[in-house]
Amino acid sequence: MAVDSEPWLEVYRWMLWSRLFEAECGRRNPRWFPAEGEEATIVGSFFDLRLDDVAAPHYRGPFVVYAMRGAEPWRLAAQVLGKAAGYSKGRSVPFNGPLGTGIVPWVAGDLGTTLGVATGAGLAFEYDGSDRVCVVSFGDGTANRGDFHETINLAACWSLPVIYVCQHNGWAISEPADSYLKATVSARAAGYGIPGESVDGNDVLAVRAAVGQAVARARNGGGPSLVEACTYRLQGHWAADRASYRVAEAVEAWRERDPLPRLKRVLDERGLADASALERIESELGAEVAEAFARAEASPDPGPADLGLAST
Amino acid sequence: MAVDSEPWLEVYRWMLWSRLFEAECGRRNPRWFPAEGEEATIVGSFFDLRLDDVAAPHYRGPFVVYAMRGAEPWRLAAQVLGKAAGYSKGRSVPFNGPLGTGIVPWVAGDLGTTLGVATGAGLAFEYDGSDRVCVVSFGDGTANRGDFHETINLAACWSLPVIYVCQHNGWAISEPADSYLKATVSARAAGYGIPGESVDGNDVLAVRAAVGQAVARARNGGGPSLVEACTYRLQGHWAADRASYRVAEAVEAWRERDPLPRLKRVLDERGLADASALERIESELGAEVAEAFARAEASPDPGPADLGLAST
Amino acid sequence: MSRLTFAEAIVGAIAYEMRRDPDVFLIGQDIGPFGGAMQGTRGLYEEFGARRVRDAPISESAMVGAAIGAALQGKRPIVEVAFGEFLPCAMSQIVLQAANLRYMTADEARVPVTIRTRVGDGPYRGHPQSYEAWFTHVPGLKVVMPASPADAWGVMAAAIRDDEPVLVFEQMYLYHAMRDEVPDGDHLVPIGPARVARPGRDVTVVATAWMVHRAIEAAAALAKEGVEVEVIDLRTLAPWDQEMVLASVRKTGRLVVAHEAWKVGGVGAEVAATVAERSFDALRAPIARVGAPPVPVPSATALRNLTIPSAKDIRRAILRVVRGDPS
Amino acid sequence: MSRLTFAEAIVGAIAYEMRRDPDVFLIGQDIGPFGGAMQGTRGLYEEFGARRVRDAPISESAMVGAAIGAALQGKRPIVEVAFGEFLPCAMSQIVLQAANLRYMTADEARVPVTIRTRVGDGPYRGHPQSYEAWFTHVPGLKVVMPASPADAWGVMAAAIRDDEPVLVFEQMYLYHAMRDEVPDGDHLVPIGPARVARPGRDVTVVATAWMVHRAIEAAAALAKEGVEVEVIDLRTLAPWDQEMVLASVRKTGRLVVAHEAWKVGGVGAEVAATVAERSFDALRAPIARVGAPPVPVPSATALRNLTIPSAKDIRRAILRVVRGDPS
Ligand SMILES: Cc1ncc(C[n+]2csc(CCOP(=O)(O)OP(=O)(O)O)c2C)c(N)n1
Ligand SMILES: Cc1ncc(C[n+]2csc(CCOP(=O)(O)OP(=O)(O)O)c2C)c(N)n1
Ligand SMILES: [Mg+2]
Ligand SMILES: [Mg+2]
Repeated sequence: MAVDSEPWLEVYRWMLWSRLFEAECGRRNPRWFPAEGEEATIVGSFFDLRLDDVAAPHYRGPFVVYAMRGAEPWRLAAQVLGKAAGYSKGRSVPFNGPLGTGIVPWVAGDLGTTLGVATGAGLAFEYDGSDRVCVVSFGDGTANRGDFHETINLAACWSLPVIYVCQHNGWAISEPADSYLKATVSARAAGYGIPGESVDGNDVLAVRAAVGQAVARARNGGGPSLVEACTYRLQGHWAADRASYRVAEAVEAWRERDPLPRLKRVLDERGLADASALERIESELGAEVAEAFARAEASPDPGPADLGLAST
Repeated sequence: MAVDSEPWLEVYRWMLWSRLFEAECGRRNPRWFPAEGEEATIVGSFFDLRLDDVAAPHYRGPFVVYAMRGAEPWRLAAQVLGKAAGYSKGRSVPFNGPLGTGIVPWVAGDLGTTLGVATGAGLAFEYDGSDRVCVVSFGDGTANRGDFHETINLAACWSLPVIYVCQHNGWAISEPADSYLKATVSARAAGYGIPGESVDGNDVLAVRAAVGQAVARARNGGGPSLVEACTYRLQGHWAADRASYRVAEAVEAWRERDPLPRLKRVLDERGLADASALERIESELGAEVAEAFARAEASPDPGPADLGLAST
Repeated sequence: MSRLTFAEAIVGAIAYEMRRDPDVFLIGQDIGPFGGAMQGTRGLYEEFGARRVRDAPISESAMVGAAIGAALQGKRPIVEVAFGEFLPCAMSQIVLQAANLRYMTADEARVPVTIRTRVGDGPYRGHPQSYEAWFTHVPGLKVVMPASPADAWGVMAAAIRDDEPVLVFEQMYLYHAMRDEVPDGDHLVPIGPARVARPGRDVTVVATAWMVHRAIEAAAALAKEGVEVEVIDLRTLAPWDQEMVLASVRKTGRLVVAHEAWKVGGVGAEVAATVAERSFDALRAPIARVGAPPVPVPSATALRNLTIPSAKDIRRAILRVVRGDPS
Repeated sequence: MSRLTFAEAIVGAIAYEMRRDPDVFLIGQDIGPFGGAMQGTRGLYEEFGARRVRDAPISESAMVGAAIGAALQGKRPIVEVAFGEFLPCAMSQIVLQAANLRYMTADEARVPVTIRTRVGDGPYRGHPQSYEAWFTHVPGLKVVMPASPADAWGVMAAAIRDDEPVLVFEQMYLYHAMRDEVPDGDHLVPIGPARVARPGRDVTVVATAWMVHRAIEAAAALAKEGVEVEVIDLRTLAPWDQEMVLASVRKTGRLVVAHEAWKVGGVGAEVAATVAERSFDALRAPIARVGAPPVPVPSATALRNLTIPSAKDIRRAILRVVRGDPS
């Protein structure tokens, strides 16, 4: 695609938003699951979706997707802090988002089941003969759950407009990917008779291109696709995890490939933003994040009324 | 392999045994699931196993596998008739077999779960460092259950000596395979990094060769393989199913490829058996089957003692 | 009014609702040209075609998950899990997605999905396991189990129109066993209220599905012996009609609960425990529960028949609580 | 004797049994170098290595299925489903394979598999759902749920040596909450018998896991007010110790049941129903059940704490049945 006509600055802005917001989440909640290093995959997979499409982001790093679709940062922060202002009033896991932004919400912690629910969004679109699509992302570990197999096969048989994006970050908690995957995840596409592709998940250009192509195909009735975006989990499984089960060298090698500096270089080469502009963005976002958490911090805890005993 | 040194007459004998025994099962029990036409796949997949290996045949046509491994025909017949002499005393589904013959028993009717149990046999063998293997067969419809994916991936990751044979008969009850499979089943092997092969499931030579190769690989620590044997369900889903949902022509075309006459031709070409010898075998087996059912018929129904309320 | 079998009533309700609402469609295996297990979808494919009667691969978890996802988008899918034995294959989708979605979105999400399945003994004989008790333990799910053709139509229609996930357990013995008057047109049986299947003053028998009929059989015989049995057909297992049951027990002072599923940990335990909690003072005798013995459901007819609660078993339980007969 | 936490006792029992029997091995996720969720396998990988402490892909159904298959070949695998919330993913393997294998082979097959999982609220806070009641409904499964480090060791060891499939529910609040004397060496707590955690004459409280401790807390306070509470720690939920509970109720005439799981359809229903069936004449007051309210377990601490039965809730229930206080 013609890169310069593309909103690269906006893409950069969201990737940085995720980096800064996630950092604060981890600081405030030791059980947060940090997405540092995976921003190109996350933002690149969902940036180009229409608001009437459905987004089903993986549990690691979904906040930027909700935010891109209109979620209020301070209410997301409230979820991280277990406050009543969270979109589920403190009921759901903190990485849930507002249903109104056209997402598949996180209402449980068992990995893989959201693949089925996301596939159902595609089913509804196909049923209505609309050109809406659903993009669902999931981890390289989650790719081994039975639901991966059943749902992608169902989508293939019914030619549903669903794009399955594997956010391959090399780890499932303490287990390295080569222990639970003996081939690429994209190699599984052939078994369902659908297109499969692996891309550099730290190259947001590549991710947008691959997912964009799959989305276009789905919109035109071409059915589902499987995209494997190879990135890396720079932090531990959760904020407090020191990840002593892996060698620092590997992590450092991946830090070299940090998607943010990489995009910065592109912006620079193309003269889309100079250093001072980028600094301005960074300080703006820093302030936004700080304000979101301050406001959330000051908001009340959920109480008996939020328990919703009446509603059931 | 050098065909003439091979026990083709014995293979033929078992295929014919299956044909005749299954026919009687269907005659006596309208809910029996007939395997007519699939004998080359069934016998070819399990004929060469050692008795200390584990055999986990698909629910359609497993009796010949149990019989090859020492089950008494009349007790299998007793299962079809719901008699106490059945190996489970009438407790289990009729297509179960005797545990003592080194099988994975059928203790429930949900398809796919036996793949997990069979994989566990391979796990035990790998754990013991033995050269024993497990061959498990399953249907082309069953290949879409999550357990297919989870168990083959687990076997691949742990390099377990398990051979997964898809008994692809083109149907899942009334649904044609092209409605639930958009690629060959063997194409799924690449996604697990294991060998996958499709063979003519009505050519018992081809099935024995493909499975034999996979077994040899597994014995030598080479891990699991996926073999897709393409055959055809000549009868309805169960004996009483008139299969009005499919066109007769397709069935007739497949009758042309009936594995029994095909093997007969081979025997003839190679001069391994003349017409009269084959006739003798057929009448012997006919008598054996009749006797088995007569004895089963005369045996008692299960009673309160067989309920086993004490044992739980 | 038309005289329908249980199966015809189920299919009739689905067809009626599909005509009424274009967002209603069916997902399952062999529900198309085949007409469904035990003719449970007979004629639907011919009337509504492949778009609205969708044959799926053997993948219960994907079927249920996709139905839930479509429901979130405003559709009203009915997903058919051919037999209750396969519900475990879709367990996560049912108890962690369907049950949680509304609550975990602060009541924003609606999941108007109907999960129908066949359970129990009957002419089919396969896959008899009946796990309905599990789902009554899970907040966010509604569970219905009709005993008559009229109720089968009514609760199926109500389930399809309900904005919450509803599991419909279709007992297979009932499928073709009887014909019954079913109101024509818009026929709804609300989810929740139980039904007095036979009034009586001496003892309350709370039963489900097939056991309602066996309880009535036992009651008819006992009436000749001067024992007036009140039979309550629970119909909805979650949320169940505590008030009707408690009122009946306050009147009779005696309770028997009967279902085809295993007695231990079954729905009868919840009914008995609730009565012992909330109507204890009205109880004039021990509660008696009737259910299957603690063994997996056997396959051979001769053996299975020994495990299914009979009218005689119910009669014995009634006489135990009415006359103090020994167990 | 050594003073161990609940988690240390679980790991100690597994290590002891692995030393004792080379056929015992462990399958799970992150049970290797990571040491398991909440350090639940700490040190096992270092001592026994990758062959006997096997990190598996995220595929609970395959893990449990493979463990069952290995058990059929004479192994004694322990499969760790990290949290109870993931049991639904392996539901078919547990209820249709593990539970059925022995019965459906006319008692020929043995399935010495232990399925351990973590449930309930606690320091971890994730995946709190507790589904133990489902499995008590299924014939062919044994279910244990220890409340103390000593019992945790003992029932885990007994489960590993048992020839039937056993599910071990490890309540997470207890994991690091207390230290307790655990006998050294061969320590077994038989599966089946319950335990009188505190003797009393006025009312019987049957509790499980965490709630045993809250019941004891309530009992200690009530003792000062002259109410002597007998607290029974059920320990085994299937097959549970009916005789001990019935004997206690015959003595006290009053019953309260308490568990962390949802009250509706929970294990307490079976206990209450059985007492109302078999010890009715001894009951001098209504039965009271204490359990979680009918909502999915919420995540935020402030909210979740409102759903977990407290010592005060148990106290209120006790006074309801002892003094007839209003609910
Ligand atoms: C069904 C299920 N099994 C296990 C877990 C426990 N668990 C939580 S996160 C995680 C690792 C997931 O790995 P992956 O899918 O690669 O996502 P990542 O954490 O790497 O982003 C596991 C095993 C779970 N949540 N659900
Ligand atoms: C989990 C599960 N879903 C559905 C069924 C119902 N069912 C029984 S046989 C069958 C068809 C199986 O097709 P296939 O695996 O190809 O085996 P075949 O009957 O062709 O030999 C189905 C869907 C089942 N037994 N288990
Ligand atoms: Mg990962
Ligand atoms: Mg088939």
